[in-house]
Amino acid sequence: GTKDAGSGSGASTEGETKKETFTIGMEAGYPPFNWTQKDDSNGGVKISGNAEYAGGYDVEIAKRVAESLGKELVIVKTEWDGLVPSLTSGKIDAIMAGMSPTKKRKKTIDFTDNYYTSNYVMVVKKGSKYEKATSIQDFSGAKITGQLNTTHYDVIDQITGVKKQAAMDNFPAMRVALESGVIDGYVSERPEGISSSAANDKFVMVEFTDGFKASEEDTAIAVGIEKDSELKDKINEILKGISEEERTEIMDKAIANQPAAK
Amino acid sequence: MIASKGDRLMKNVIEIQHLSKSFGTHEVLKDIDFSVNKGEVVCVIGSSGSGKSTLLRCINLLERPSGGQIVYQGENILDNNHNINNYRTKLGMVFQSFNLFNNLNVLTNCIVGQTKVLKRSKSDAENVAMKYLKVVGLDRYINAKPHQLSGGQKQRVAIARALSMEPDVLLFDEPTSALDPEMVGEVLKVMKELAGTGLTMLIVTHEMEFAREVSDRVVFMDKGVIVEEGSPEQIFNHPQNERTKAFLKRTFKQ
Amino acid sequence: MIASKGDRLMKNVIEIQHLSKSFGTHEVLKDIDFSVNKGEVVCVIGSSGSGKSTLLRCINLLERPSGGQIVYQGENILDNNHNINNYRTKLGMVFQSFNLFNNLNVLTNCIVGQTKVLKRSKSDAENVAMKYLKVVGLDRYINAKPHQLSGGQKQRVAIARALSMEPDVLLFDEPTSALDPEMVGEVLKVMKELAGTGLTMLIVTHEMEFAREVSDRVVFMDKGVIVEEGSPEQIFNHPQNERTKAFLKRTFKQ
Amino acid sequence: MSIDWIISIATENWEMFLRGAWMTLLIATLGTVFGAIIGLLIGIINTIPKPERGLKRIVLKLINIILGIYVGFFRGTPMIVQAMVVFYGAAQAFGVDMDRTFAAIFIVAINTGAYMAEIVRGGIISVDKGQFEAAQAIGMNHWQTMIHVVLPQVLRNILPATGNQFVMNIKDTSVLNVIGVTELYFQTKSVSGNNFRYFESFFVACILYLIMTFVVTKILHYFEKRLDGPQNYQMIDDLEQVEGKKA
Amino acid sequence: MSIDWIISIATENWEMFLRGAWMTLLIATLGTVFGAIIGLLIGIINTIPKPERGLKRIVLKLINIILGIYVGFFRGTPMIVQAMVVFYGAAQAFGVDMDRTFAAIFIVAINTGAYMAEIVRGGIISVDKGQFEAAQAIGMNHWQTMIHVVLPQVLRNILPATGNQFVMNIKDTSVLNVIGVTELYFQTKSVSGNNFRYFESFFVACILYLIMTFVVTKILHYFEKRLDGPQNYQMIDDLEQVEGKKA
Ligand SMILES: Nc1ncnc2c1ncn2[C@@H]1O[C@H](COP(=O)(O)OP(=O)(O)OP(=O)(O)O)[C@@H](O)[C@H]1O
Ligand SMILES: Nc1ncnc2c1ncn2[C@@H]1O[C@H](COP(=O)(O)OP(=O)(O)OP(=O)(O)O)[C@@H](O)[C@H]1O
Ligand SMILES: [Mg+2]
Ligand SMILES: [Mg+2]
Repeated sequence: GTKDAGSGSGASTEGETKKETFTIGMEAGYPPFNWTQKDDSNGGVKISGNAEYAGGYDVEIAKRVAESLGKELVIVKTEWDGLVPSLTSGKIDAIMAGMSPTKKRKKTIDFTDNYYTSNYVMVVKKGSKYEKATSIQDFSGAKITGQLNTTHYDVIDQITGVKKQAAMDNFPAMRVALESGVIDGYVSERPEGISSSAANDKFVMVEFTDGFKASEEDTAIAVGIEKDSELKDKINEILKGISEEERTEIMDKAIANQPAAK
Repeated sequence: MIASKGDRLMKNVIEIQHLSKSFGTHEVLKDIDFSVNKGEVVCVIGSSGSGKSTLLRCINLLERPSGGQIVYQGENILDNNHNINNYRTKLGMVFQSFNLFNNLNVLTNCIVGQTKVLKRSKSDAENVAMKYLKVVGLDRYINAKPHQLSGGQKQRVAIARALSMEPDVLLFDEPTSALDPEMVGEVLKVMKELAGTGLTMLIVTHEMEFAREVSDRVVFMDKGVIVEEGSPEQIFNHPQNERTKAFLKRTFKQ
Repeated sequence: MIASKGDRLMKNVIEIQHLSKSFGTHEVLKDIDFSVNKGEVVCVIGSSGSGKSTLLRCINLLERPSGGQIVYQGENILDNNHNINNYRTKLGMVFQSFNLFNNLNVLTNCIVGQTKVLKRSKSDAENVAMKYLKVVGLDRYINAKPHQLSGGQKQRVAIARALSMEPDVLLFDEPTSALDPEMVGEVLKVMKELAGTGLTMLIVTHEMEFAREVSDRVVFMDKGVIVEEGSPEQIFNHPQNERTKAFLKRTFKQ
Repeated sequence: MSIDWIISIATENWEMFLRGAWMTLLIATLGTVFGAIIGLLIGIINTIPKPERGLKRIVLKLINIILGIYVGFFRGTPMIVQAMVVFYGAAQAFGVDMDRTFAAIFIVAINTGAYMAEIVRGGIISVDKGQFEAAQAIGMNHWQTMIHVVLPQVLRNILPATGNQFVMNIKDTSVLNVIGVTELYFQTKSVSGNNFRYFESFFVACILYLIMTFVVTKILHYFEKRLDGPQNYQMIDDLEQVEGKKA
Repeated sequence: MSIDWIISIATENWEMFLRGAWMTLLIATLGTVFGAIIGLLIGIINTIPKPERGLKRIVLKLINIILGIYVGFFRGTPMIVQAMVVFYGAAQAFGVDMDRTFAAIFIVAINTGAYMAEIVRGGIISVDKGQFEAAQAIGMNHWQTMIHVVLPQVLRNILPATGNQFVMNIKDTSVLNVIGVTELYFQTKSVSGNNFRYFESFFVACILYLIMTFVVTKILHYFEKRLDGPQNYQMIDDLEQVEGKKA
């Protein structure tokens, strides 16, 4: 944290006449957490400096946070790798992009309490011998990968005898790899698994009875904020006000509303 | 030394009939009839733009003639099924701008055509090349690259390169006009020597003194036609045509 | 028409003292003393590599002399605080290879120096340019680009360009040696006319006939030194030095 | 890959694609133009003749070294890293809040400038030495020589290489999405992330890339032809007709 | 950004960085070499003189059109998309399971080939027409003319542009991580993903990139100088000494 005081987006320092802003960064390309859409249907929010709108679970939660903060929500669409630099350089106030509050990340930035907890699943090809797997050890000998710089990729090591493939940059690339048969499956989280298998009838999601061991911080999702930000307590307070049922409801709606579901 | 080469049955080395060439709508050569006899030295003179270079370039097919025939050993080599590259080895060409292969040294310049086109062995080719490099007086410069030579030396190498292919006829297109006055002499000297050995030569030149001295026949061209031809004595001392007279008047005094 | 220009106090337009020039260890000019008088036409002759071009290029500082002085209007222009560009406008240069500005048409070639360097108005510059283009007989070609002209025309434009700057002295470095024989005449004709108008000219040339005809003084150079100078009559008919004699013998017959 | 999908993706998302393409074209065009200007300036500065001694020589040497480092650095490192450093680094270190589009154009321009500097250097070398000498001989200084004589000729020579650079810029802007510029590549990723149809979405994008590069190439070829003038030289008879304009 | 971090990142991860740099260099080098060969071949084919009519003309025209499409397509679309299509497309359509490194080199080579084809075309144009004519005049066919006379000269001319391409390839391999090649950029991302020290990790990577591009540039400059031979022409006196070797 090398940032001087006066955090907040550039616009917020303008003056009192204008409503203060709460600027968040996301990829807007990771449904059902966040995606890009053409209009403001289903509660979409305009993307800053852009003619499109963002929708999804992250956006819904962000709207609630911004409202309670009494600020105007601004969404900046940025590549995954640009999110942390955006935050540390003060371009955005928070990351809400389906990001897990891992230990490594906590070295550089702070996280609020979780606003969603999911569990790991495996996405495989329909009709493959892995479709009926119940234990992660059923994937012994399989070619498996996960997204670069995520815990998805790290947990693969828990499968003994797995043929761990190079990590991949993003989900579209992994889906292409899976469909083409270059890999046998990729590690994902439940919401993405549901979306993928719903959108592409060649995919099925495998849920485990004997699953990956992971601490909560690796499967949960939290708001990333700058170190020692006064936002932390405020946002935590707001997140407390969103019940587990409400979260599930928002997620179900997001899954139903995502562009590919149409 | 070259006169002793193979036995040719034809008196005409090449015969050109009704040759014409147009660039777009511009007719540069008009119905040219012309032949070169064995052992003959023919000089072509004429003002700039009269088509001398184009005639030479048509003869070895660097330009495709628009009409007419080029008969070599009884065959029209403009027929489609003729092997052009084989025909070209029979004609050596010396260009105004030397056109030595920039990437090759003097010796290799004289060898590459022999080994790659005539399929001679490397050692045969080297012997032939050295022989002709001696003729032009450059056998000591075999390792030099073209850019290290003076203009006169370059042109002498170009002559040796052409001779190394042991062609039936040597074509020269203003071989001295890109040279400094002092270097003109050395190239003309080599050419005179060659003319004396009975080699067949067709020379486009602006050096009237030289033309008078070496040629068996002089051809005067103007605006794409052969206006007059004859012995040097006829052309230079007793020109018949008005255009020839005008041209000679212009070039012999400034 | 040019002779009527400004009043010069000095008899010597430029005076060169102890000029020397080396490229690396190669000494090309050795202790040259030399001057050009107002209205004089001086021809420099000598064999290839004797340093004629280098002398000319040193005079207008295209090459930086290694030693000696160049005195213009009483001042040594090799002093560091001298405005070289201003001095250069006093010397017009005509190159062997023309060096017309390829991107500009004939008229603009003659104007650009006037407007940008001499800061003349565009209309003044146009009038001056047209005047000298008429002198060289090319006032009808003002819209042509250099690549559309023949060599002789290019060189005449180059002369007009140099004249347009109305310099004190015109330097020529073998202005005809890149030209076809037919075009040599037209350029030499223009130069003869200029010599007749009282213009100061310093000409490096291989055209001995021309040198004999136009020059007030002939300078013979060899191996970086001025071997002999004098009237054309002295140099061509009664050369004193052995080297001069050898050179003249070589060039007057081939 | 199916045609139906391609058509439905194109019709449903055409606005996103076109806006992305527009942003790509904007950044690539301005970046190339400014980059070319930077390259030309460096070319002029690099060729200033150095006196044999004195302060001016030292200053010029120093400037050349700095420019050399600039060229080496920006040619030698990935643009994506440059983008991160410039955009986020400037904000972090100096609190500068750059406009994203401006930052993108800026980065493409300095990157292109580094490449163009080399291209211009080659172009200047290829101009006949006689052109410089003739300009000097009539008293032009370095700046005048460059502006009136050399650079117009260099511009013609480097047009093909500049075209290559332009085409590359159209494609390379894709790395700028790390600073949140939504150009064509990023938009396509969003579309494919939404519809889970990678190949079909990128097929549409490729068509747009091809159209852009094709059009740019054609425009530049047209300019080349125009600058070359008529290929066959005019006959003297024709040339004499120009006299009508003057005299 | 702090020096301590940079040092600790470099010392802790040097093996990852070096493996990445090695992979980058391997792909860029082989890709450039094969790309240059492709470019030269296309250059030869493109300049085969077309007869005025007949089947050969049609065949040549057709080949040229196909090559034109190849060049246009690969110059006109992002390499990242090409990589996806080639690697995953081949697996999906034909069940081919390509080696990742092989695929990467293959993609860089065909991409570079498309650029090099244009560069070679320019290089061939810049060879003096007299060289072709002299070769033809001694009876060489197109292939012989190209191999023995023209291409050796083209190679010298296009060396600078090829160097540019090489340097670009070193950087552009970064997009190949979509097919799982672990080159330098990908390794750096992994490192920075672990420690979340983005700037410091990339600083280390930039040093490696700069070293690689610097070394490549220097090597190519050395080759250029060697091919040029001595800059000052040799005096006749010196030249005569060569006689010792022969005669
Ligand atoms: N490639 C070409 N395209 C169009 N016209 C051409 C071409 N080559 C030559 N010409 C024209 O053909 C005519 C004859 O040219 P050629 O070079 O044969 O003349 P030349 O007699 O050799 O003249 P010179 O003594 O100047 O070499 C000229 O008018 C020239 O303009
Ligand atoms: N840039 C240079 N580097 C090295 N040597 C040079 C250079 N320019 C000229 N020389 C040498 O200087 C000597 C004189 O050259 P210069 O061009 O002045 O001769 P010249 O009398 O003009 O000859 P020519 O009649 O061939 O033009 C030559 O030996 C040449 O090798
Ligand atoms: Mg000719
Ligand atoms: Mg000279």
